[in-house]
Amino acid sequence: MDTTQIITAFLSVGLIGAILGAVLAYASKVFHVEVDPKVEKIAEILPQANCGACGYPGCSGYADAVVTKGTDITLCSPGGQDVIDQIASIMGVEATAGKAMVAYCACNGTKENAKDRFEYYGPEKCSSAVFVSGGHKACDYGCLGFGECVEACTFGAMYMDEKTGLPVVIDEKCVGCGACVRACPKDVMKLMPKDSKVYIACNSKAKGKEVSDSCKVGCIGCKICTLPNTTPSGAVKMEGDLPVINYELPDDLVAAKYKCPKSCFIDKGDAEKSAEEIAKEKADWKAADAEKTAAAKKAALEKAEAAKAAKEAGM
Amino acid sequence: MDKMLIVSANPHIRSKASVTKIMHMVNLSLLPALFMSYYYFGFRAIFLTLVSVVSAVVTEAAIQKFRKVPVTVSDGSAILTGILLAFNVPAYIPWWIVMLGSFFAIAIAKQAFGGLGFNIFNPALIGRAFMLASWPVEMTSNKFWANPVASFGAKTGQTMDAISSATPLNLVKTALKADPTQITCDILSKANDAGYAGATYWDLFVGNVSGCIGETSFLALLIGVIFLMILGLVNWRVPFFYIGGVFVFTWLLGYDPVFHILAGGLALGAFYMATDMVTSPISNKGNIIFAIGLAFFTVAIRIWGGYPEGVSYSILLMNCAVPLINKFTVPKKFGCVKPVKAN
Amino acid sequence: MDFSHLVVIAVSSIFINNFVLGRFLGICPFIGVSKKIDSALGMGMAVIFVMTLASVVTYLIQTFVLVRFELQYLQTIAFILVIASLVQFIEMFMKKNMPALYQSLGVFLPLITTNCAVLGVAILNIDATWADGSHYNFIESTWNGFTAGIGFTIALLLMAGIRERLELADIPESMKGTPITFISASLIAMAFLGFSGMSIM
Amino acid sequence: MNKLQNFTKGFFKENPVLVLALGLCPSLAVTTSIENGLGMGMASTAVLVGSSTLVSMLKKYIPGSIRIPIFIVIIATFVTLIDLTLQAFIPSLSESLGLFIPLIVVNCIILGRAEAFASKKSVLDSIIDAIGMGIGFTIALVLISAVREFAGTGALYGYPLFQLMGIEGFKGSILMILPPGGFLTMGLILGFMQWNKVRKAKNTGGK
Amino acid sequence: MKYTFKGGYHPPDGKEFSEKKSIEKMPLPKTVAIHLHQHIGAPSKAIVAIGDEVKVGQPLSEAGGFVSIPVHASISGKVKAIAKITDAGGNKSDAVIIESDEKDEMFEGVGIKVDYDNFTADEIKKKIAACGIAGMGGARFPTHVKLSPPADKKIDYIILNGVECEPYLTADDRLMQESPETIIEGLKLMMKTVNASNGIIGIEKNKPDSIKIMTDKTSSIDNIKVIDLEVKYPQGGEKQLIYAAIKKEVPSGGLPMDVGVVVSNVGTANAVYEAVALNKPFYERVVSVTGESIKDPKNVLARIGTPSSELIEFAGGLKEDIYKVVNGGPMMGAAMYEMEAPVHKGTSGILCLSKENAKVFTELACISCGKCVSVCPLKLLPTDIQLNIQHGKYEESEKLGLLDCMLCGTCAYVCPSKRNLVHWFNVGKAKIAEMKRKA
Repeated sequence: MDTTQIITAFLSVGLIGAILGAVLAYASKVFHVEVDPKVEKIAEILPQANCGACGYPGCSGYADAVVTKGTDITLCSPGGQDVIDQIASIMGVEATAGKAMVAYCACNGTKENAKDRFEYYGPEKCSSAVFVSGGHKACDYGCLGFGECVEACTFGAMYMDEKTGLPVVIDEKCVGCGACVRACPKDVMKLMPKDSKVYIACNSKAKGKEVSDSCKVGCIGCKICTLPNTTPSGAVKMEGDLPVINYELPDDLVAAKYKCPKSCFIDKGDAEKSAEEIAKEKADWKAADAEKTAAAKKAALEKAEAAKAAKEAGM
Repeated sequence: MDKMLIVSANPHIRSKASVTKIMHMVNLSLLPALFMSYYYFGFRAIFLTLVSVVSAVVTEAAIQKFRKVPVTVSDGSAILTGILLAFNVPAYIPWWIVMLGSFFAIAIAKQAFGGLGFNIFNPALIGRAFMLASWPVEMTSNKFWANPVASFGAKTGQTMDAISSATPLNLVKTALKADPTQITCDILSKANDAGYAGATYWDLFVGNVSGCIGETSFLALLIGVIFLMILGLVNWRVPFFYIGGVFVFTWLLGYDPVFHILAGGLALGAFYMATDMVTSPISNKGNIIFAIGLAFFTVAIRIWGGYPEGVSYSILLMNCAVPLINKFTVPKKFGCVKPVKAN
Repeated sequence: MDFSHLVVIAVSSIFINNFVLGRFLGICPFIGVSKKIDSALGMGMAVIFVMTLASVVTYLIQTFVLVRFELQYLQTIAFILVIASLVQFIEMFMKKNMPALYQSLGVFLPLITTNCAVLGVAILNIDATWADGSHYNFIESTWNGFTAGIGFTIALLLMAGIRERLELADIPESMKGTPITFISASLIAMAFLGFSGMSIM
Repeated sequence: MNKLQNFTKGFFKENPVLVLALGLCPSLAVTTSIENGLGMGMASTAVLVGSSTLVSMLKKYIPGSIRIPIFIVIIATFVTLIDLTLQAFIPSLSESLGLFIPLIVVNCIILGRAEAFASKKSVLDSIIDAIGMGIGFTIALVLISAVREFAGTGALYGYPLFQLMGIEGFKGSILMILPPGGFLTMGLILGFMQWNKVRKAKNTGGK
Repeated sequence: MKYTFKGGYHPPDGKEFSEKKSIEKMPLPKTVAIHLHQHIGAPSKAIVAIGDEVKVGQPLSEAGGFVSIPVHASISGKVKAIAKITDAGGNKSDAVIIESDEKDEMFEGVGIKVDYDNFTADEIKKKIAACGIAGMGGARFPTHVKLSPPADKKIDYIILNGVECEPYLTADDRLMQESPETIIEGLKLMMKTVNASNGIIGIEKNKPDSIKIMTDKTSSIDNIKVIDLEVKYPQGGEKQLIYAAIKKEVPSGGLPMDVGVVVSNVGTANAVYEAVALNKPFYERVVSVTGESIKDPKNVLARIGTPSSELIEFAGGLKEDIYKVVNGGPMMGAAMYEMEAPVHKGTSGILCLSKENAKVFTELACISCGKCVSVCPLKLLPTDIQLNIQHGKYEESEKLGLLDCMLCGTCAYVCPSKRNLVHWFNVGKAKIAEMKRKA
């Protein structure tokens, strides 16, 4: 290979490059169009492979879609997690720092506990089932058990318990996004703080008689849980015929849990304990409570007697 | 009431039609053709059909078991795929090829897409295309093509070499390549000279020619499809426009249209494959476009293509286009007229 | 100028050796931009446009620069440079002067820079020979670029139609998304095998 | 991320073909036999390593606005080098890979790594990343071509296994080495990987 | 000339159970539950209190807006409660519960003949509204609203719907045979109200007796004609009936008045006559109690609010094989799980079906046979719409015309895959409505 050839090669490629470069540089000035700076920033971050894996026309197309149409930011597979994080920081869509929440199922109407009012036939989806006479469960507020919430969960944090026919939330995986809450046509799924343990597993706003007709474990609105000696902090309040826990107020709710005649208060801690342990705890608590009540009664009695005595004395 | 009532959305009564019934009726309507294949090609035809059906059914059941979805082999659709696939192979092809073809048809073309109703392509034809591309020698060479045995007595003791023959279309193709100016009628007589004795239109019509085991008898397939039409299970537009289209195109190009209609797999394709409900368009207009496309590609492949027969490929090609056809032939809604101005 | 050559080129590029289904060129956009019929159509049009233009430009570069200075070994570099710049230039030009066209067609342009079908057609134009050993002339090259683009568009549209329908199917969990797309592509390619060995001469 | 992870991530976790779905054209077109797949993988790896190194070295001097054309020129240069080398030393491979050697230029993997990694990280990291990704690409190609060669011809790397085992009469399916076979193999491999993923997710999830 | 529309299907009609049975009067029920919301539009507001004594025909509520009508006491007695009671659709809503005093005393003025010849259109409409007349074909749209088209819409035709294309039901058939005069008078009144020049009575050919009687009775009237329609479901759909009668398509999303037509049920015409001429509010209607699982199928004149179970008892009770009880016809009626659900203004039948006829099926995948497309009276693509809804693509389904769908159920009837098309359409319609509310 002689030098002239090298020089020709060098020159021609250089010349082509230079001409094209100059034209492009000029064109970028002449044909400049204003775009959202966010789009440009995201386009900068994207790998510029223009592979089309995201389904959009090239990296800038995807950047545009993210900014203007709010497309999912996780579609860039060549970029990987780095890119997703960076886009997230530009778009400011990171999970807002608040109190960590988890979802729970506010219904304990298992196949055993809750009655059906008819046999339902149709698409096996909750949102479909509510269209024929409001669902097959005798309770108008209970879980229908087709698991649309489980389908809605994108984090794999829920599954259907085949035995009970109710959804179960895996607390460690749940991020509290509320997708299941929105998916449930009966508003059975609700959110509670991650660090709290006790929740109310009933959603029925119906009157006591109706509830006990349709479900073994439905809240009958007896209001025991709201009494001051059950929850002195006042953390449980009645809203209509259903008690609601105010998680802001400190209370272990143990008394409510044991006093509820329908066992509507569910303690997540119990899941890890054996049946004997739970029974023992309950017995212990009952004994302690009985003692306490007895003492209180005694005190009240004494007080009454003292009052009586004082009264008598005053007479 | 002690008994719980049933509640579901309206309507509360349903017609007696069912997918299972439809499929079994179609299977039933294929019996004449199966009988003719037995008559012409001997027990081997029945054997291959059985291999194909069993393979299809077992594959479907196994995959559904694996997917943990209800096993629906009893709906007869796998049986239908098996029969149609077997009808598309020459009589002396090794049986394991048919088995693999049937497996491929069900596994890839049907179950991978979610099973009956979701397949884009006709499974039996995908099976055939798979076999044809994979083992072209076995599928097309003269060695495996059988002349019709034509009598019950002769069905045993035949050896492969003694009965091998090329299909009429194959002969025509070979002859055409040698001398492209010939038109088909002449070639047919030439083909007769080349050991394809005495094939008349009548032979082609009843199926007394060599070919794939189920495709040769136009008559038997016609009986079957008329049965289906009486039951209202087949849309007459597809076969009519398909065959009509082939007639027109071949006639325009200067070939023998009657020969092209009677020969090859056109009857099987037009009556059974192209009318497959799942893989054909929904609307009537769509079906007509579909059928004309089929005719065009069939004739194009037969005349210019590398394969002697274009029916199966043209159906697969038009299968690809069905979603597009459906998209652009949405029927006009009732009431989508210009609003009548009140005076 | 032989008219039958043009027919042969068209049939070959569209059906027999379809760029996507027969030659494996432009698979990335074929898989990426085939989710919706609308965007598939836009992409297809853009590809037709760029392929035709790239065929023209690369043919000129090849004849008047590379062959003249005996620099054929620089083909790859020169072609990709020219194509990349061309696409970028058109994109900018369209964005400014034809915003409507840009919205429907231009947005797909960046995706085409790295579409191997474009570079592929440019190289094929140079490499391809007729039976008598002669190469494609200018018009044949341009026509080949145009019809190859049409072939690409047809494949893309068929795929998009099928994928829109598959959206409504109960595809097995493990097949959903890319796997079933490839299998569909495989079956379409199988149907296109029907054209193999086709000769219209 | 340490250097070892950086090196091995491309093998399976972020395999460019099987996970990221990049560089599909060569993975389907040339994988008719293991020999071709291996050759293509190595050629691409060489280009990837060369261009990544150069890009990483020059990253400070490349103006941001015209970086893409410059990357392309760099890549194209290496591709031309490889092309000429193959033509000179392994003409048979060059022949069978044909058009797809120059088309390495537009392989999304190479440009993608140049832009996403090499233009930001140090030279050493870039080389490690490039080699890792290249090996991942080669693994994918060899895997696909092994499946296709075996199913298509009954042979592996040219050794006719069936005949060696004494099984006659069974022939491979030629379809597998035709274009549909390429798509099919890719679809089935991806499907298998997805199935595995779903299965794993189910096992770790649930209870 | 054949009077019919394109599409549709004729399911076995099962009318033989009750078509020969003349209308019988029900004995008075002990208690009735009268829902305040028995029509399309705003619910009515109760004007009685617990403990009030009410008489037959006494208004229990007042209209809650223009598109609203009052309800009236159907028996005399005492208001026992105003509570949420399960209605025929299975939902709980407010109802006035009246305990009978078994005297059946009329409210003052009710049932007394008035001379209505000189009534103006507005007076007639007011009367109709006050008497709580709603469409008796099942849709229950307040009749006075139908008869009040905007000033720019000229109404040329009143079409009376005597088609009764729903299988099993025979209430309209019997009514036409037993009181044709009142129906015709009612039609005349309606024509007068909207100043329509023509009246058409459409009857399906499978009711030859009704056709004969109505033809005879109208032979002397120039501008009223009776037409015999092909037997095909849903011939009684408003738009289909109009197309069959005058070959005009009601525009998509439009109303019959857009083509200058008002369609009304024959029962409604009868009720209009009774309201205007006899000052009789809507407190009773003809109900077919039929089906193969009822011992003695009947057509009965029942008071609104009577529990369905009493109607069933009156018709001899249920057979052992009872599987499904439907309020309305088998194609569009609502299945009930509780037989106490009261008769409402749209209850044209109480249908008791056996398992053999009302069998439920597992849904299979659509095989694109196109049956649903060919029978759809609105020429929609039921299968595509349904698949789009199932996969959450509600916008797509709307584009395909989901909102035009009238849920007639013909598609689901013929579907060989037994897909629950109508059920999905309900889901889709609700989702679209929800999306529109949010937007």
